[in-house]
Amino acid sequence: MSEHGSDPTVAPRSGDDPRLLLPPDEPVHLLDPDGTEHPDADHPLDLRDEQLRELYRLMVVTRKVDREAINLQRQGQLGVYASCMGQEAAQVGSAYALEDDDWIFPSYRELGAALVREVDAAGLLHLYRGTWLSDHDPYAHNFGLMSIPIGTQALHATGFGMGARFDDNPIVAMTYFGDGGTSEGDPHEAMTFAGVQKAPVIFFVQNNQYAISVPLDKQTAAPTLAHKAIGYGMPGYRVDGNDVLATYAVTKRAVERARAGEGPAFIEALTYRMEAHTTSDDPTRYRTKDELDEAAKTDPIARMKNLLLARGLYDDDLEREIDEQAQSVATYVRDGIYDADHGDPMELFEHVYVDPSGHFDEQAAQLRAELDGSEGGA
Amino acid sequence: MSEHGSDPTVAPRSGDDPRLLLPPDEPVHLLDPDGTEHPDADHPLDLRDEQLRELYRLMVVTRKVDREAINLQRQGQLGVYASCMGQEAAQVGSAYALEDDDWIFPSYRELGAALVREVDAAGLLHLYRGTWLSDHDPYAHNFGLMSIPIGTQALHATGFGMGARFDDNPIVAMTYFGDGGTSEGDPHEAMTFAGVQKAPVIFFVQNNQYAISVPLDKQTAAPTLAHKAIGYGMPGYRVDGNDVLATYAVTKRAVERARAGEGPAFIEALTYRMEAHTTSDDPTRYRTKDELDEAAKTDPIARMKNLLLARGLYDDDLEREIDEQAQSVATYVRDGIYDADHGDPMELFEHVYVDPSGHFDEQAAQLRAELDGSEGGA
Amino acid sequence: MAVTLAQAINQALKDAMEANDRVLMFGEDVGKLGGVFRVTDGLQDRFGEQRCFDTPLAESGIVGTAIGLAMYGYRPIAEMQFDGFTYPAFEQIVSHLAKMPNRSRGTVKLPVTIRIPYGGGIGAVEHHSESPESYWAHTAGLKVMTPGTPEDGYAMMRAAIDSDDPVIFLEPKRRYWMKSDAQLPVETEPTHRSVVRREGTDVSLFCYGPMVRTAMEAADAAADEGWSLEVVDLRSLAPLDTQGIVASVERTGRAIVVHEAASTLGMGAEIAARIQERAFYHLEAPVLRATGFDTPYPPAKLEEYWLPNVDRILDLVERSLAY
Amino acid sequence: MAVTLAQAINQALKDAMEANDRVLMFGEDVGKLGGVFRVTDGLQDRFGEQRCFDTPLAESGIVGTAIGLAMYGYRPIAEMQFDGFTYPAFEQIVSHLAKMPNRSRGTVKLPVTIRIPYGGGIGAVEHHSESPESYWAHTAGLKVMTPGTPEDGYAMMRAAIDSDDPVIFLEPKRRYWMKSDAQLPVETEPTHRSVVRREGTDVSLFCYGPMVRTAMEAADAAADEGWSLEVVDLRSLAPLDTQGIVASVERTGRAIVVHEAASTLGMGAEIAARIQERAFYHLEAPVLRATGFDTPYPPAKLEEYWLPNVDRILDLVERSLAY
Ligand SMILES: Cc1ncc(C[n+]2csc(CCOP(=O)(O)OP(=O)(O)O)c2C)c(N)n1
Ligand SMILES: Cc1ncc(C[n+]2csc(CCOP(=O)(O)OP(=O)(O)O)c2C)c(N)n1
Ligand SMILES: [Mg+2]
Ligand SMILES: [Mg+2]
Repeated sequence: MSEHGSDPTVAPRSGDDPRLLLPPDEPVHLLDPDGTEHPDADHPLDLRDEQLRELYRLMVVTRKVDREAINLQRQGQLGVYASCMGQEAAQVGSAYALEDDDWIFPSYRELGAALVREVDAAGLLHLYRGTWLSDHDPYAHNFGLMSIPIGTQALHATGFGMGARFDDNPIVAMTYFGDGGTSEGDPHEAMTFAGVQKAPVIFFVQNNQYAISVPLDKQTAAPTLAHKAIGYGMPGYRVDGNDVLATYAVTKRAVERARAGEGPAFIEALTYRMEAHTTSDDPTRYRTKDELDEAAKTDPIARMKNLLLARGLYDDDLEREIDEQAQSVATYVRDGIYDADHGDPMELFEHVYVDPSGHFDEQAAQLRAELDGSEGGA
Repeated sequence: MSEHGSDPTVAPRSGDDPRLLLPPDEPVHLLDPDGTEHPDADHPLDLRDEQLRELYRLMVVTRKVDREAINLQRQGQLGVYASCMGQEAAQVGSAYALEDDDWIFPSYRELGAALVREVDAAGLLHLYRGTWLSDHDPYAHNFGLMSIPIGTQALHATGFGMGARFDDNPIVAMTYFGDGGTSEGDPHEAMTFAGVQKAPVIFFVQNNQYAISVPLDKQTAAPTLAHKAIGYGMPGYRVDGNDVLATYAVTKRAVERARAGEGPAFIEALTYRMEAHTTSDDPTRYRTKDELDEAAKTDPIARMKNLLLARGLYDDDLEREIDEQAQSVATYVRDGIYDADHGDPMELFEHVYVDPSGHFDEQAAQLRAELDGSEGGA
Repeated sequence: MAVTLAQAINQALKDAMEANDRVLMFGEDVGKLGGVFRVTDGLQDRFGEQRCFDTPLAESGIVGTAIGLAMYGYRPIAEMQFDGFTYPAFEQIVSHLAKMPNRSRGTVKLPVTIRIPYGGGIGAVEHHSESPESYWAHTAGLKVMTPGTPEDGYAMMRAAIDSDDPVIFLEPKRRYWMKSDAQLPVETEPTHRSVVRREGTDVSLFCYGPMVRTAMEAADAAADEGWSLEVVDLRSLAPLDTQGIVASVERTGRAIVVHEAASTLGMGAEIAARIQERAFYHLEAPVLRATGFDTPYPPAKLEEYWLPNVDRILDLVERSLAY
Repeated sequence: MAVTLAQAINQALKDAMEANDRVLMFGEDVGKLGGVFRVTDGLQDRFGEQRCFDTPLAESGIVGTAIGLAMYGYRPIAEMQFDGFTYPAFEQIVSHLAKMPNRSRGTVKLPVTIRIPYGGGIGAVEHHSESPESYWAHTAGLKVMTPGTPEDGYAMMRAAIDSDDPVIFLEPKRRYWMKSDAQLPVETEPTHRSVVRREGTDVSLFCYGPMVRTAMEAADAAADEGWSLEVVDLRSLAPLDTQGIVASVERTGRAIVVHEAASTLGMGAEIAARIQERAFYHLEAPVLRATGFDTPYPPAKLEEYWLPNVDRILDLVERSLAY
């Protein structure tokens, strides 16, 4: 090779070996299904005993509420519901790694992350009930609106993270999307912007192996999803998504890095969607019972319980306490949803504009008249 | 690490080391500015003497026609023009690596590639004249319409390549886009589809360092553009784009690989846009004369001439012959464009639908009447 | 044997793929799953993974590769999973699918059919109930069709696939389960013609897609009031059958347009504009519009208040007759 | 001292950024280059790279990050380089920018301004001359404004930035060099009100953006024929000033809408529909439309035949008066 000097056709490389941005050969894994721990010097655990119990508790409550939501749908109380069963460790571990001031920009499946942030779960489910299009205040818990158009929320997280950086505000924005979501243009653009702006954004992908019926190998030919990160100049991490210790530890590291001004990161959490895509879906058309049985062996909750048992942190009292709490949240949700009021149709005109400038006067009058008419008729 | 068995959360890796998809540390470079050759066992040159002369000739003609187009614009004959000056080696070398049956899906800057395919250059420039929105038959030379919306053509190439694969038709589709284009969602989606479908598509990026005024480091934080390829499971190549031997050799290898059914590839050719973005642009606002002078030293044409001289393939006869040919193509273009007819306004209604089903009867009658009226008035 | 709209479209896809091996069907979940509405059910089994396949989750990619496949020589049918998820493909549809044939001076033909289940009334979450037809009908270069009956579901889908022009094929999802005892294959009117589904003398109701049935119900209810409504199913939204529309208004002197899409710049705007331009002296009352409101599509529990229904139509009939 | 429309907008951006340090300006080439039309000239120098910056080449990214920045608390102004390049951002605009405030039940406000140079008449290549206003005006949740004078360029831009609602701000690029001797800063009518630019008695001309000047020229030319035209500059396309429109028609009894966008489902359709709905008995002639044709925007050498001009308007005036 000749010496190119300042030849612009041979762009300079940054000092660090870019290969450092590639994911490790094996996903980070700190906990076996039987509860055996695998300490990892790169991912030291800073969790106290109560926190380990807390992670477990959050996963159990998540599953309980998730199950309740499925029941509510079966009883006609929700129009549809997208279960996160099997993905509790991915969501709880990652969300738990954030500080309260940090923000989350979720998709439609992040019940677990929402519960970590103490978002009102009944409010959240109103989206699926159709009471309103969302029903929680994102600013109360720094938890964005659930986003249905795939991958679009990644850009909102990126803009938010840019804003924080502009303000020297040491917060981090984390966005969740799925394996399928990595194919859309928006996450691509989001990672491009975040990379250039060194924005404190964590792109957390729950690779649950399917986008509705489409398996990962029809979604991408990438060696792993985490191999996408290098194309944006950010590190790509890979983690056993059913291992709550690992998802916590890997996220924590990425979050601290981002908070320190070192820019965004991409995390691929390998997990499995144990339920149908949504309650409207029929997964028997595209996956086998064997596959499901196999996946069930890696259950994130059982695994964490084994750890607690092994560490002597689990006993009947804890079990009872957690069960009661899970039941009470589930009941709260059930009460909040069951036969909940449909709301006032006139609200349709209320939030479209801050300043409607009279825009809706006629249409609102029309609806008012229709409502009066049908009341009159009734 | 524990043994995971068939744990779905630890997806199997393909046999080959994915790092093989990363670009080499240095771009492939076979020819110094002074004409010194650097043979490379991975990129053996299969070019005969006439072919070396041909590559040179094509670059010279390209530059001449390009210059003519700029003149035509200055004389008010073209509305605008996007010069490819400085990028001749990237375009000519890559297009020359294709077979006649292969297809090209260009952006708006690919005069050099068009001339390799013997597309009528005057026809091509009618786009910039505004005579019609394009004016060459893509099927006559397997050269798609120039595409102005950035990156969109990458999907057309991908669909085309998929079609060829479905048909077991051993052709390859190559698409050109720019460094800026890599930020758009469409090339991302195109590479995703091409990877999954193992479609015979070459994504050829001319990294000319700028997207209008925006330099590469504001476009992406990727170590290099070629590092994006691994995220789609395709190899990312990097080549000195001002070295026509290297762009030829690298493209040739990627094309043969694709033709053999091994799937798509991404090529980043490092080059420099010597002219303004278009004739409407004022590059003095965003780049220095020094930078330009520096870039001029890597001129692709001078370099190839030095090679021909060194190999004893260049003499006055050749120079004269090539100059004459370049002049004759330029004159042809000039004659084809200068004061060319504006065409018949009624054509506006002709190609919108194959079967307009009477849709335009009224509006066509209106325009006809307006035309008659203004003729009458004149 | 009764056939639903979804089955009729499914049969049309099958028959078209049988008739011409250049016809491809692809999109998200159209393969093994057979589509979220099962409209592509059985196609992958019958025609293999190459002719009916699942794509990555990327709508611009779906439409963009459809264009490339069409340039290559295929006749692609691409499914957008729901109305609200066509927007990522907007640039490919508007800047290329609609314009490339014209741009190429006719050398490039794009016989692409984009299937879009559309409209509300199924209690779905946000983005799953939109009526984006104005976006397409305003865009020169596209044909926009929407069947209101199972018969048209079959015949218009065959015509769309056979068309050398790009077609946006809007499937009224809340009518997928609407039944008919049509014998397939069936032929119907040319796709660019509207059809009078019920003759009447007092007011013309112009409708399409999901609202055809609603308009028919309104006409039934109106008959009880002694009003005779003519129901015109537009079928093609681009081009619009101006002649058929005007002819009906010339008969009745009054017109109401019914659609789910928001009122402002909905099809009703264009139809009203055309009617008053061409039948000014025939109009005894202004053309009125029974439509969705100018607000985002509402949550499921409120959609019944937002969507036009028999009552909203009859209110307008009364208003029209009062002129 | 004369000020052009481009300078007036530039000054509005400067003053707004001066007045409120939460205002950001970003897009492709808006920094060092000052935008391809120099509308953002000097902003980066004055306010630094953080408040006026170049983005990667990705329009969905630009709008999507603008939404995130607004959620964070900024007031972003995002530039789309040309009309025809807004389409990649369609999903972010239609599914989020327009709908998120409503979706959030009012808790999320999105004070985002999307600046779009639009329209034809500058001899540009394809995609650089489009008039996409119908797409936005049909989409509930967006405000759509377009200035027809340098004064409004300044005052409406300030209002757009101050608005807590998302605004699509359409800049008539062929009028960027139009001059006025306005003293900036200047205040004009509230943005949602139309303005009568010239009073008249025979026919109302409704216009906006680039066509305001054309309509004024048509009114001049009509005066020579003895026709008195009233020119109404709509200024806001969403919401539309229905009251102002109807009031003018009540005065003149005749109306013509002028715009560059294609006729079908252009603003003319909605305006015609509203006028005949609300001023049925005042109309002495149908509302007519002087617009672009229902074809893709033409090549530069043919655009003069496609675009509405004084002659096309006068033809329609004559037709209207013949009723
Ligand atoms: C833009 C867009 N296209 C299509 C859909 C329909 N859709 C809803 S969920 C889904 C699959 C998503 O898969 P993935 O990203 O892996 O997330 P997961 O559901 O597995 O959590 C699809 C196609 C959508 N919501 N948005
Ligand atoms: C979708 C879209 N957005 C914006 C533009 C305006 N534009 C034309 S060329 C250009 C820069 C392109 O840069 P690059 O991809 O590097 O290609 P180059 O011009 O350097 O060849 C821009 C922003 C466009 N044509 N299309
Ligand atoms: Mg998934
Ligand atoms: Mg470039």
